[in-house]
Amino acid sequence: MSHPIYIALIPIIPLACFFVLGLFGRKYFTNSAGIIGTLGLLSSTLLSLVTAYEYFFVSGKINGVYQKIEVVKYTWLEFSKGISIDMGILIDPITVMMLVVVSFVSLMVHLFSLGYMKGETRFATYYAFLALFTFSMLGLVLSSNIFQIYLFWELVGVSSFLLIGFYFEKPSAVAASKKAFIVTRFADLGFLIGILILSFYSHTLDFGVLIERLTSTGSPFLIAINAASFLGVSALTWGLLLVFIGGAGKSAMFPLHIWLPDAMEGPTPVSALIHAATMVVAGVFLVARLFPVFAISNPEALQVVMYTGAFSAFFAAVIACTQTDIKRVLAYSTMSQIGYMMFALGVSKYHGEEGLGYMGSMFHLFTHAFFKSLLFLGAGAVIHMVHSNEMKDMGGLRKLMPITHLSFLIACLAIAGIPPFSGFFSKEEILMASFESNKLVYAVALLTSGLTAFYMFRLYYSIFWSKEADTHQAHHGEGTWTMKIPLILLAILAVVAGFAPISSWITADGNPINSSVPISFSVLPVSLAIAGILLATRLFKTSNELPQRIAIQLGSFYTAASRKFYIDEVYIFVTKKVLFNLIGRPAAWFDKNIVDGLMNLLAKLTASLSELIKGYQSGKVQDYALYFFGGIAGLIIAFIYLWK
Amino acid sequence: MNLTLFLLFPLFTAVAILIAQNSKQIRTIALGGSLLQLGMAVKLLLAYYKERAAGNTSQMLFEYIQNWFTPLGLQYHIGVDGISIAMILLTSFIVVAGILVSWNMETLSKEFFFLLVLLSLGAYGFFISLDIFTMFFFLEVAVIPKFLLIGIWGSGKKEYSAMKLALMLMGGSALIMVGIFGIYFNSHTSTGAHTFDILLLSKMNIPIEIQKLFFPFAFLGFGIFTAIFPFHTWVPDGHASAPTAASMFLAGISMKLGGYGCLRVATFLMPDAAHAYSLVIILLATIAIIYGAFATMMQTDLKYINAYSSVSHCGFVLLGIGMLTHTSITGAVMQMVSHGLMTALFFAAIGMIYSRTHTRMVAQLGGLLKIMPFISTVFVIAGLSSLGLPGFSGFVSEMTIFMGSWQNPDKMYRLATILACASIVVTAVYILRAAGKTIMGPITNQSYEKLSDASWNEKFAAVVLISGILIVGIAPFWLINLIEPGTEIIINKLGAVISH
Amino acid sequence: MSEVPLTHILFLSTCLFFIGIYGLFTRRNMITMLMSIELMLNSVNINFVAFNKYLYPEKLDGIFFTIFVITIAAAEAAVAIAIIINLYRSHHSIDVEDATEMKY
Amino acid sequence: MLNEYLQVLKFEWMLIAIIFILLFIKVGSKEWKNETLLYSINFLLLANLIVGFFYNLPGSLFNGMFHSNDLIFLQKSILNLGVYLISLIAYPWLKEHKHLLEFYILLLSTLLGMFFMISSGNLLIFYLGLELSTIPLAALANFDLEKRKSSEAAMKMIISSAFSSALMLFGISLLYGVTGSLFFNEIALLIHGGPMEIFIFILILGGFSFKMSVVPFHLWTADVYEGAPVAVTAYLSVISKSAILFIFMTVMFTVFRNLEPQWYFMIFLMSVLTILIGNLFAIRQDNMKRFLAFSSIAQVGFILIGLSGVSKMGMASVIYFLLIYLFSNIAAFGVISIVSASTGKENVSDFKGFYKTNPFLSWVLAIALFSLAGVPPTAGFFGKFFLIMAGAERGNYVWIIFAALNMIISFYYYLRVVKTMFMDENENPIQKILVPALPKLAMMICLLGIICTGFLSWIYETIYNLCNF
Repeated sequence: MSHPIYIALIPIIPLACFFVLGLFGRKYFTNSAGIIGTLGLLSSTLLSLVTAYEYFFVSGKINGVYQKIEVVKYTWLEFSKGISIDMGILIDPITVMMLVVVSFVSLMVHLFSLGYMKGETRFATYYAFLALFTFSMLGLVLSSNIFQIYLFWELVGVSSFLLIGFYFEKPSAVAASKKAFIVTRFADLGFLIGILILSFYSHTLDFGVLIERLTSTGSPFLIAINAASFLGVSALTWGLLLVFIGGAGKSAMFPLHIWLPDAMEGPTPVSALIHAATMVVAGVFLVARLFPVFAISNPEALQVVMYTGAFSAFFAAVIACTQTDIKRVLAYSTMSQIGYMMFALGVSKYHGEEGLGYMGSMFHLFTHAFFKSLLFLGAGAVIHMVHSNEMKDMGGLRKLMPITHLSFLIACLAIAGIPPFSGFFSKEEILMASFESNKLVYAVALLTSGLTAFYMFRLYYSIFWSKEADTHQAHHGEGTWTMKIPLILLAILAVVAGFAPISSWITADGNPINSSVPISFSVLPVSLAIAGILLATRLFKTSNELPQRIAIQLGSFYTAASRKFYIDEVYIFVTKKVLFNLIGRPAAWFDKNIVDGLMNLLAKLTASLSELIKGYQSGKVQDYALYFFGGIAGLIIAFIYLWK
Repeated sequence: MNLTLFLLFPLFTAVAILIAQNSKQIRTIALGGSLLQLGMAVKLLLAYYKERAAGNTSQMLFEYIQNWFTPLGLQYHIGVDGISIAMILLTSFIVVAGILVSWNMETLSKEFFFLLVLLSLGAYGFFISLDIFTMFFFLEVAVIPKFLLIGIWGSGKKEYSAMKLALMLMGGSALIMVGIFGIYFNSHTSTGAHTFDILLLSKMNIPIEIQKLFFPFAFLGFGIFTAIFPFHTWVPDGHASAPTAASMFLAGISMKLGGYGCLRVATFLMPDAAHAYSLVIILLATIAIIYGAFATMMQTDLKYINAYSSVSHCGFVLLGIGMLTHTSITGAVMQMVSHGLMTALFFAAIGMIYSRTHTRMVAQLGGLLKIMPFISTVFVIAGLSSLGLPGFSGFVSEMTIFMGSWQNPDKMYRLATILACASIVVTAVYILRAAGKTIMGPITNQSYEKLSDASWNEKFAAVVLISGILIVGIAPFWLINLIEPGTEIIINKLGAVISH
Repeated sequence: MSEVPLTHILFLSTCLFFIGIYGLFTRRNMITMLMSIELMLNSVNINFVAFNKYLYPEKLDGIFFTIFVITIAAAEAAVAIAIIINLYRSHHSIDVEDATEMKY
Repeated sequence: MLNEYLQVLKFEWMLIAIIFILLFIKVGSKEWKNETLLYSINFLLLANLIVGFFYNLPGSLFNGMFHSNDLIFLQKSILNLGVYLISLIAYPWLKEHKHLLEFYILLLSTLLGMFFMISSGNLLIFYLGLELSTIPLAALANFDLEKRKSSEAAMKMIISSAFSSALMLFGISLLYGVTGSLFFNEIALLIHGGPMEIFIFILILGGFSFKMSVVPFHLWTADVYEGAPVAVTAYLSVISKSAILFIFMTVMFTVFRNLEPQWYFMIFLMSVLTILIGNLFAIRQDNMKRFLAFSSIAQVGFILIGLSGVSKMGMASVIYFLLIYLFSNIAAFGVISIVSASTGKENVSDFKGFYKTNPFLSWVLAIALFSLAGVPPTAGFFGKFFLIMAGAERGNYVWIIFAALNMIISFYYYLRVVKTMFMDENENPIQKILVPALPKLAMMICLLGIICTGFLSWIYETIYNLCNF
């Protein structure tokens, strides 16, 4: 069952678009750039759909188990025997799912941007960047080699940098892009060292071989890597944790999440693509990719993943309740939802039914991609109309933009986990899995889902209800059809995606599992969600001063939450004060004064020495004769005393 | 093919420049000559592949030996292996670009281009020689042109910088001299005479205590050329004061002379001492990497930023050499190539900006991307490549070095590797800081708005260098296949460090 | 009458030599300095003659050398005095301390 | 028999002939124009130089007092070449000078003295040659009669050289007393390193060191170089120094062969001192000639290194270096003499912006200085490299490292002058100077020498093969 090469085209088409638009866009395709990009992406979306069909229904399954299939493999850079970066394509359930998600959402964003970014001076450049990002993200999910994934990892990072900083004249945008890049870069450092460790012991960089060598019981590599330890922790744990740090950085897990809210400086469609659906789940994808190693050989590391995810989920939800910038609210909700996926992986095991968490996580990743990007696009439409991100500038927009309103509502219901919307199903699986393995996490998850419902509807009401819309906004309409179509499509998906038989497709070990959740179980979370919704309705449906009063009641906690618990301040302190003032400045000073000063000092010493002895050349011929005589005497003395 | 042409062409070019009439002729001749050399270099590469394909497995190809100062056993002995070919290619790329960016040099253009060509002559000679004496000769040939280029056409406190650079480099070569005398007088050929011939020397074993005595001189001497801590201070001042082309040559070519020498002379001929001192080398290299990176963070002058980052990047070269594993040494050579290209590109971009805005202060620049998109893009590309972005050369070489370094299982070496890896974050910080302030952000100075974008020659130069960077970055395998046989011999001589 | 031993003569010549050196170091007058140099040369001559007579009487090397030394000393004195006269023209003094323009 | 006297003494005869021709012209009633005189004299010198290469008969005369062999012929030819070049660069200065003939007569007689000194096999001849090469030089130093500095320089020179030769003579007399012979080869056999002999040796070494201006016997050098006319300075720094070094090598390697360990030690001390002091003083000088004086002192220190490796290689490298040194130094002095003859300016600071007005002269001076500093591709690099190489053969690396580090200092002051010419701004630089034909010729020859001597290895090889060590 050889897979045809068209899979390779899926990333290559966007790359081609990037080069075309990037090199000639500004001159030749100033207006047609959008169309070109969209068409290009349309084709790769179709290709990926075909791939999915091929894989899931035709060729992927061998005697009931979905296989890892390596389509292409091409040695790109050989470090030493066996250790080489290969450019390869690895097809397995999660890859295929990611292919579909990435290409589809990206297509939607392309489409939406046609209207949203209309009239931008750097329209073509924008599409070039989008194409670049799509290429790198697709390459990332297709990677068959851990170093290859790192490579695309970096590319994704830089294209996100470029897109966040797209409005490069806005200092805040520049700062945000820098922050995003540097924080993720810092996390990538962990990833890199993790790769170094894993590759050193497993003598390979290829995913298949790596996983095989580090999971099969009694393989010499596994023994070696477990034997080696540093600070009492085995090398394997170190490796996996460091890799996870990389993932946490991209997926904005606490405490590496600070870049995500600021990243909203970028154009809203970009946020929808990168910071909701695709790049931010790369971390989850990475952990899922290495899941066998985590689950089989090193559950300790998996514990860390679980707790990090759970905490981030809750933490972000709390902050989200207090934010007033709608995109920031969405950003924190994204963080919280990714937290869900993470701890779902954390609670999961490898084999059979125990792999429910894994499956749930992937399921949630799938559904979340749709409704979250829908939310962002909706927010984009709103911002496009109101020209502001602040809730206070909004309200009562439901009449002005019915489609947006409806789709937004659907998305909110989905994320809140109300049946029969997609979010409900995936969330149920996750809750189920955590309930079975870890009650604490389960409790946190429940609480978080309640909070989620609350803040999402807080958002919903304060955009579309609360006060009456001021009429002066009426004149510009809801936006072009190119902006509406994606909303509608995504809304449909947000409804139906939940019925996709993910459980029979994407599981940890490839065997389909039965994932039916008893109604009795789902009562509690759903009712919590409804409670959250009702609370939000009470507070925000019509504008009243209750929220303020509650805020005052909560007092310092509320302010702390609204200030994002001062994490940013901590980072600012560390970078500005510690890095710059305590290391950078002294280093520069040391170099300027000590090291360089030493060199100059030598020169000065020589000069002053020559000043010192100039007196011997006194100009008196008698002194010369004297020194002459002294020289002879000196030679005699030196000879007597020094010569052995 | 005849390698002596690599000396004759620059020589003829120089003479032609001397007899040329007006500056137009001069620069045309210079460009023609440099392009010819570029062609030669490519031809050499192809010829090399042909030879290897034909199964010629000798260590050096296209050898030519001619006795010179027979009583002293000096020879004019030339030949190339993959490493030197890589270096020659690098040189020819940068020479072309350097001549292009200084196309509009009007003041004393004759002398300027003459010195540039002389400098390239020195570099070529250095890379093709297989006799330490001629190597040393060409190494020093390259010094005086630098001095004059900086001192006459430079900016800022140019005399000081030129003098400092010349003196420190001369100090380096003084140390080298002591070191190579040590090698020479402890070498005994079959006839009992002494020799400077690298190939002969590599066959005989110099007693280890002698090696331990003279390795520091040789390595430190060459190290000064490649900005080893704490003898790197000539780099910032020199690069900052130099005219654009000279900065490109300095950072792109002449800092590589040092690394090449460290590898070819010090490490290759005194392997035992290399083992004995490798920890010291690692220490110095790591300091240079980290501390150079942090020092860069605080710089306010674009050229200083790039100069300090060069210190940091050349630290990688020394790190790779000091790690003594096959991969790391290969990585070191790749890093030389890639750093040469990207730092030259960076200096070119800075020069273009400076020639328009007449300032290099980060604080005074801003929003250039709106005014001069091409130059800004070049700047960003240089920056991204120097912070090791995949697709550019920096990523490949640095990753190779990291991989190779990690193969050295000793704890200290691991620590050094991690610190070195950590520097890529700091690199990101200062690169983005520089780019964010100058390229992005609001336009600081209204007078900039009517500035022009790059002219054809500048575009040409940038394209040459960028293409080099991309070739290495996208298709590294050809480079690695080119280098590996050379490094293999070195590593065999070194004896295997524990690695798999 | 017993012969004067060589050592006496050597002693004399050495004294003469060092007196010459002393004079050269102490006297400021150039002519006097020349004279003290003559003293030194004379001590050398005494040496030569004495060695020749006492140790190697069979050859006359020492004597010859002495003659040459005397002539050369004369030449030297001639040139030196010429120079000093010329110096006097410009400096109006033959005090060696006054001719110290060039120093350091 | 007779033609032996002719051929073995050929160089001397040639000089004597020229001197007599000049004397006749002098006493003759006819008035000659300076130009014609100069051209004809330079032609004579050129002839002298060329003839020097032919019909050379090795042999020894006056039962060994005077001997000569191919190496000595080569050395004499080198000196001839130097004198020719110097007389070429002296042209602009002598053109106006009224005592032109005396200048040449004195100059050539000193050269004659040197010839005798070089090929002397006997202390008497050696002494005579030495004095003959010294006393007229003092007169030459005073040749700018009206200049205060000139006469002061001459005074210093004559007094201190008289003093030094007196000391040396004292040593020679004692040596005679100890060994009873004046012949080098006889003395060599009779010396075994007793304390008296060491004392004698030190006295003689002092005399030599004075001539070579080795620290601490160097103090006259700077003043005399500064005061004397440029041509004379060049002559002092190149010709007389080379001559004395030639004979010094012979004496060291033959007469005091048995004291070799002792004198190696002393040479080591003195060379270290010489390099250091020479460099330290040279840093501070502003007067060009004075600066070159100190730099030449430092050079001698390096020469001693080469000499100390008592070997064929060492001997060859010293002679080779002296040849290169001759070219470089004369080129430098040539530029200085032209400038001082036409503007009277001799200070480094006067040369600011010199390149703007006089590119050719600046390049000549720069290349000469590079060669002195030992920077490739100039020949100076090879010269210095081989010197240090010869020294390094002994394995005394303290000395080598010291020398190597001192080279940095010397680079500083050489480059300083280059910097002044090429980089410093100056509102009223030295005007454009028209270089006459003869000096230009001299400079061309020097440049040719500076560039080629290094690359043409056969030059070194011939010297090496001639060295009868």
